[in-house]
Amino acid sequence: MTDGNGYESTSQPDAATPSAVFCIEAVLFLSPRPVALSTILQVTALSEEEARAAISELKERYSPRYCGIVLREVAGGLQFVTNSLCSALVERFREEARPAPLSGAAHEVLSCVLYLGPLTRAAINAARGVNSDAVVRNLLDRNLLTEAGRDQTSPGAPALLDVTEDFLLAAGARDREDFPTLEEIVEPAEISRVRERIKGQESEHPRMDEPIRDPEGG
Amino acid sequence: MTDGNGYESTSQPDAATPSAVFCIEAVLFLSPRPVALSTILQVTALSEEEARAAISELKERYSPRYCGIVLREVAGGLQFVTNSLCSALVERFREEARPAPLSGAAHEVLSCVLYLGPLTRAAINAARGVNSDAVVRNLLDRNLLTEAGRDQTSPGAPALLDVTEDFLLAAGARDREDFPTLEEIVEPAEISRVRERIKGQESEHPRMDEPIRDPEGG
Amino acid sequence: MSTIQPGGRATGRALSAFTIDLDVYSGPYEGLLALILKDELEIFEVPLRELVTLYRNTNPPTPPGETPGVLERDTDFVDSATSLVLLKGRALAPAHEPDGEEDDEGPSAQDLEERLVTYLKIKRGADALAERLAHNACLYPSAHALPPRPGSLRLSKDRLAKSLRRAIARTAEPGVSHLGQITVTVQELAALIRASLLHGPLSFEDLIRDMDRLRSAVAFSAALSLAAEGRLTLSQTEPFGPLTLTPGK
Repeated sequence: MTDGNGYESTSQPDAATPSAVFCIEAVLFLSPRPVALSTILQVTALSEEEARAAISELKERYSPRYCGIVLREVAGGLQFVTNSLCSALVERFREEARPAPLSGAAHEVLSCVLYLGPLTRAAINAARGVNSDAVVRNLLDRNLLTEAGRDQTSPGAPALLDVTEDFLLAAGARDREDFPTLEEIVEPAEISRVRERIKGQESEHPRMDEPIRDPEGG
Repeated sequence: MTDGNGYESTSQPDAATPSAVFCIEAVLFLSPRPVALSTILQVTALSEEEARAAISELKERYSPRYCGIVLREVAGGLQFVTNSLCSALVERFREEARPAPLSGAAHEVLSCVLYLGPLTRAAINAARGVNSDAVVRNLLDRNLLTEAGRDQTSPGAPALLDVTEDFLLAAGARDREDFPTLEEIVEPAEISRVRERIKGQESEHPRMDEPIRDPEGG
Repeated sequence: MSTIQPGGRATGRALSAFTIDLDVYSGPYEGLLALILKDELEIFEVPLRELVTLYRNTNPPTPPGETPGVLERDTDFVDSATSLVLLKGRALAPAHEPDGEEDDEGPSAQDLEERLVTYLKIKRGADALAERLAHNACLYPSAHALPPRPGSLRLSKDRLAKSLRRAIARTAEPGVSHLGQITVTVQELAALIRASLLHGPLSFEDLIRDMDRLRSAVAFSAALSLAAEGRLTLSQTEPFGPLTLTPGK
């Protein structure tokens, strides 16, 4: 028995081969970040078939219904996290508050880039109708956005911004596709209401200035 | 319900109370050190009886026979560790720490000593044209340079520095000959100029004025 | 600003006593202003309405004339708060994007409709995202990270060779053959400028028309020195535009 670093020398001989499930459990247990299937295959020397079978067994065992530790598929890999039911307890145990959430403006910029992106800064400003440069800078600092290539069709080839792996991790998403579409999120009735309102405005005031909008995403 | 990733809008609200087993699993998962029973009781607000019952259930579930993660009772508390059957795998998965890379100044000092050495500290300063004392100290600490004898021809017989076996190992070289030759790298005229500088340093100016401080520091 | 009366009795509180507690900052109000001015805090993150409410709650209105100093303090606050509104307005104003069609006319109703619908979608997307990020923020990863095994340093032979070349090149004496003899001084050109200014304002371009690069540079330096001494003023109507020297008083 060595120490508190995750090693144990029990009476069982080390030479015995651990099962696929054991191997994946151990690897994920030792990883705060998600582990890609390719890494699992490489480290465990399991076949993809064996690994997949073990993973689906583990998903069942570490499901939010049965366990305080939950296996989730996120940001291109697998990760153990605590069950959301335990969040209050965890914060009490660690004596630390949940980090402050992002501002409304930051959520809007992320939503723009996720759904309409990759986008240039100018395109984000245009979509939101307010200057978002400072918010973008903040999201780049927090590694939730990154520069992914350049828009060669625009003068000066401005950088295109895209969401990052850390963003997927923060959102608990497997990949970019793992989000509901805008059509699923926005009620068609709401869209019609907006269109109607504009038509109404138009008949009263043929010219309208840029509408006032809460920049903080209120 | 969006996916199987723990981001589920299930019927269970977050406010639901997690079971005793969930609580202890989450706490141990978030603590690399053993957690005392008293701490568990305090954080989870469980009664000792409830906690003990949950712990014996967990001991069964996380036993070396059934799981890649093992619950062990160690001095002072409970701790999750990886199953010892997985130790070889764990070692394979374990990443190598990346030692702090060397600065440009350190590379220069090492290359001077390798190609022109063994050299005294004063000769290194002369060869580089900037004060290298701090860099040399750092390289001695890291065992990439060592004192190999003394220059008996100079006043005070200053130490001669040479590269070490660790240096050769880091450079992937069999021996000192296993590098491109000095003539391949530098023009002959340059070589004699530098050798002059070094010699001048040692015979004519045994004490150097405070040379320019190395901008790269170390 | 003094808020202490001759008798020493404290009257209305100075603005320096106004402390705030916001998500982004808590501490003296003046500290907040300093952070914003030093660009250490993004103005767009400061909720101005909350700030004003906080001020009003901490400093309830008093009948006129009852507490000396209050008016000054309130004025100071209004003054700084207005500046913050202005700054925030500027930070949030849409960046100017040259777009011929819209510049004069403003967006057409149809454009506006499309923009608003897109914005509505983004807004709803943002709401969904906020909820999702909040949910995931309370899922904690394993604390059992594996400590890395001690690593070994890797040095590249190629880089060592380049470093040697660099070290040796540094000690070479820099060549000076390309430098000509310097034959002109600032004093000479200052004298020339002062003489020329006797006839009134002077265009810098005219002054250096027949000079070589070195003399032009020295002439500019001389003009700057004379300007610093107040002997002339330099004026330029637009960046990179013609530079005019006018005799000082």
